[in-house]
Amino acid sequence: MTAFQIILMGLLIICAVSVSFSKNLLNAILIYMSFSLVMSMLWICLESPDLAITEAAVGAGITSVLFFVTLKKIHAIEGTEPSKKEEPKDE
Amino acid sequence: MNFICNFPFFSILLSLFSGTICSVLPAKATKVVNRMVIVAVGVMSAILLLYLLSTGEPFIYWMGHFPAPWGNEIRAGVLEAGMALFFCIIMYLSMAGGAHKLYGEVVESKHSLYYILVNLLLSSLLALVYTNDMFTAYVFVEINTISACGLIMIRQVGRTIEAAVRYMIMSLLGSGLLLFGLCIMYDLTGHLLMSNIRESVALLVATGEYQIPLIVSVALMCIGLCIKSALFPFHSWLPDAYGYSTVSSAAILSSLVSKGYIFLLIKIIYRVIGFDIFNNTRIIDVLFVFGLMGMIFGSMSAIQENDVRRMIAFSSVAQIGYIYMGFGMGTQAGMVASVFHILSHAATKSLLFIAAIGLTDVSGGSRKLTDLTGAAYRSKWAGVAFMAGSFSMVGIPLFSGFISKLLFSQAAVQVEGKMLASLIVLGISTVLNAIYFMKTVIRIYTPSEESACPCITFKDRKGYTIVLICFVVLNVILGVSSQPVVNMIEQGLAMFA
Amino acid sequence: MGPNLLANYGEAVSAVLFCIGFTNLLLQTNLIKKIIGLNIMDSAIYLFLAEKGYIAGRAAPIVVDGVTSAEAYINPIPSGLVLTGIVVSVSVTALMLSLTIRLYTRYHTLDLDEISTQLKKEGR
Amino acid sequence: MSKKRPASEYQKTFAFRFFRWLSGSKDPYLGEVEMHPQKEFRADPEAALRHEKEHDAILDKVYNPERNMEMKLFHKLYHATSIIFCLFLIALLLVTISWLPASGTIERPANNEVAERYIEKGLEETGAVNIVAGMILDYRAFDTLGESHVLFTATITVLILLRLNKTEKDEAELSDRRFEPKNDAILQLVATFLVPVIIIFGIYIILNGHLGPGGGFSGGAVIGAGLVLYLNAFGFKKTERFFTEKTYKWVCFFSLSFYCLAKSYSFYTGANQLHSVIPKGTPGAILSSGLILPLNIAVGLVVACTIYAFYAMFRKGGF
Repeated sequence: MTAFQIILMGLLIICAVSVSFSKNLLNAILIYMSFSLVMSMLWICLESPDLAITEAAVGAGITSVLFFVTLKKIHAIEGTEPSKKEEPKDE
Repeated sequence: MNFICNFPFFSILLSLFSGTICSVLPAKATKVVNRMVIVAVGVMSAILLLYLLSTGEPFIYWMGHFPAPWGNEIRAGVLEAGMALFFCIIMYLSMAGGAHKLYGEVVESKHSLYYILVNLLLSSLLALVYTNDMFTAYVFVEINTISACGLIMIRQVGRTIEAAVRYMIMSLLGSGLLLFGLCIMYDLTGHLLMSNIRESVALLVATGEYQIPLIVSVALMCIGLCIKSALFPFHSWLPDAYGYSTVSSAAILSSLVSKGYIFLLIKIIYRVIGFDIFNNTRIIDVLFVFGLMGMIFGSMSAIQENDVRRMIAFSSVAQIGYIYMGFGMGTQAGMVASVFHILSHAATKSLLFIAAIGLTDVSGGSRKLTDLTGAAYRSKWAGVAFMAGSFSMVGIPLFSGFISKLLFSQAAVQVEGKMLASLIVLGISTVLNAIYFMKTVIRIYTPSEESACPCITFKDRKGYTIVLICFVVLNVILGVSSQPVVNMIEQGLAMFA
Repeated sequence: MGPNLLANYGEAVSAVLFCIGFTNLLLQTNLIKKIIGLNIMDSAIYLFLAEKGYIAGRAAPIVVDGVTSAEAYINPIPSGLVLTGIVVSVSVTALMLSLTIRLYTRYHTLDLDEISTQLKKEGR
Repeated sequence: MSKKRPASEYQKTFAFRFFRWLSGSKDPYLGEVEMHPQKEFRADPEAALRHEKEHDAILDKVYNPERNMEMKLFHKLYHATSIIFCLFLIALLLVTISWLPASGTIERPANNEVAERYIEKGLEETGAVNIVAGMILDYRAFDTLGESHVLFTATITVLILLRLNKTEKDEAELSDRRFEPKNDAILQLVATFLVPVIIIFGIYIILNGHLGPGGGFSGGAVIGAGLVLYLNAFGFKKTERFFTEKTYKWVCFFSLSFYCLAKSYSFYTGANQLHSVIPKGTPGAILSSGLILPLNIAVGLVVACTIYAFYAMFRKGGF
């Protein structure tokens, strides 16, 4: 059991480091999704199923969906044309 | 179990519940509900304070059916009730003072959202004041952070959103470190309630095991709370956050939000670790040095500022340096001086913010100091209030600033190692304060003819002027009859452990 | 160096993750990367807290066929605290992302330093 | 006694000249300093334009990160100190962790009488089979009350930021409505089968919060995810039939106020040692463990509506 936990924790560190060095935003978010999936697996190994369900539903589900919507709104994903909308200058 | 003992629980639940109710009420009603809730909580805290002064010892209030280490609990003493009452007074006056500007700067549909955030901020402040459980304190610190961020960005101008982002990043760093320190403390003691943690910490210090994790956990918690209350090296987010937000949120943020975190730090010093154990760790010297540097560099950058509200924001960095210098002295008198300075700074700072907005209204809305010349002639009451606030900041007798500087010097004299440093820096920072505050007072009182701006008299803005008068009166009361307040603080700190 | 660093390998990994998230939050210029760093930092703290409650060889704290002796289950307090913490991280992430959208529509960049230079230029 | 002197003689005395200079009425430089007459200033347009261009050029040069030495130096310094600070933090934390009690062992301060009572008396005192749910919603209910208000505060702040008022809303709606519904058959087919299953699974997690793992937060998140999938597949028009801003406002209001009132009832009765009339029920049955089931339903509704509101706010700035 501890070997499996050590592998999962190794995966966590690899995901965290690769997120900080990835150039493309989309890759960063996909790696972050895998990070939180590995984290929910780790919760199961630590005998707390409550956290596993919540982390899976909230970490991989909602946070990543919000990240993707933000990227769409920020036109970071290719193919979505940036609409130039100038807000009035503030003071 | 006297009925009055329910008041802390009632005030927290009332402000939380009013936040929920305001989400469905129309805009006009939310303003009334907000004012009523603040008044109701203020009255309850006043009655509780009188009751506690009469009985003389704090009481524990179980939150649920189970006793201390299992269930949650609130603990109310003289200091907590006094702080809650003072916070309600300041919040009511700040909301009333900034109300007229709220209509100018905030979109009509978002007023009710603003009042919901103010209610939730009040409930988190009350919970921070009353709670006796560390993780509840962390949850309400999060509510405090998010609603304060909402208060900063309510004005929807490019600058406020950038200020809100910087504020959030620094605050989340702070609460991350606070939670990390909390987890280590939980691992060492097995409890989450403050009084039980103190017994286990005393046991640990006596047996001498886990010394390093104990000191690191206390250090992490202190650094986290210092970042959140904008002590000197971590204050980069403060001038933008206070400088560009609407008036009432600037007043509330500068006087109440950072004080909530400082009050939690006082709780950690007294109730989680114990006053004497905290003195033996070298952390108080670090706080002392950071406080001294904050006092000098905060005032220095305020002198270079030419935007009147950013100048006042930088001066609150210096005042927070005063408070941490008081903690750093490590004596009871130092703590009493710091707690009194929390009260006097809260009263003076919101007075200055609200008076400054009166001056900028009459000088064409520009906040540059050069345009403010003669503003005091155009709006007399704001000029008088700003002068009173500056005198209190500089420490001229009859105002509360003088009393806190007096208490700080009295406390400094008793500490033989740190006396010289604190007295010298106290003098230097008073001179620096005098430079930039008197410069502004002189500027608003130099007559200038050619400005075509309107003159605002008492009749134009009755509510605003009454609020200014109340603030000046509050300041003078704190300055003149400060002895009962100091006795109350000493009594509160004595029963605080 | 204390005796049980290797015994606490879980906490050591969470400390390393905490510092990676901390570095991302401080060093990354892109706002989205900062928010991901923030999430990594929070998950690391919750891993650190959950490791506290784990006791080898005991089952999850759900009472199975009436056995309520303390030796059968792990310590339930940390999982309760982490459950609260996860929801705090979600709400903070949603807030930071909406701030990022508003900043992008206003300044068309995600880089905080660029935004502050634009602000300084505008500030004239 | 000094006799009065005539005005002309007094004007020559030193005292008169000093006080006149002090009151500033006589300018000492007037007439002494050689000044040629001032030219009347006529602003010619192109000079002003040139000044403007120079001003912008200077500004760009000053704020251009590549050429501005001070900014570059600051960035290097900032990165260097941050990396050093983080390495120091890693070392500090690893040293503290090495001194902490070994994880997974039994004799550690955390396994004290607090945890034992939660496990041993948890079932009979709260009636919840899932001890963690019992602990969250009954022993330490004040944290979870604060918790759902953290979520509520975050929703309010997102509303402040992203909700478009009437004029902008129509324009933004147009831009988003143009893309929907994309009517791609695969997503709609998958959604018709998947969404009901997800929602039933979410309801199962909420209702069995006190019996098995899960509870209000995770069940609400699952239902929220199901609603988001439905919105993506069938577009805003379909979802606005049953989920508008009004339903969101009232659902959040009722569940949060029920949560507040139920918990304040149990706090009040607990603090004043009154007997609370809520039955504990037989452990293991659905309708057992007193308030925990209705509280789980309330929290589940709040979390589901909040997550759907976040998504709708981010996507369209409104409902």
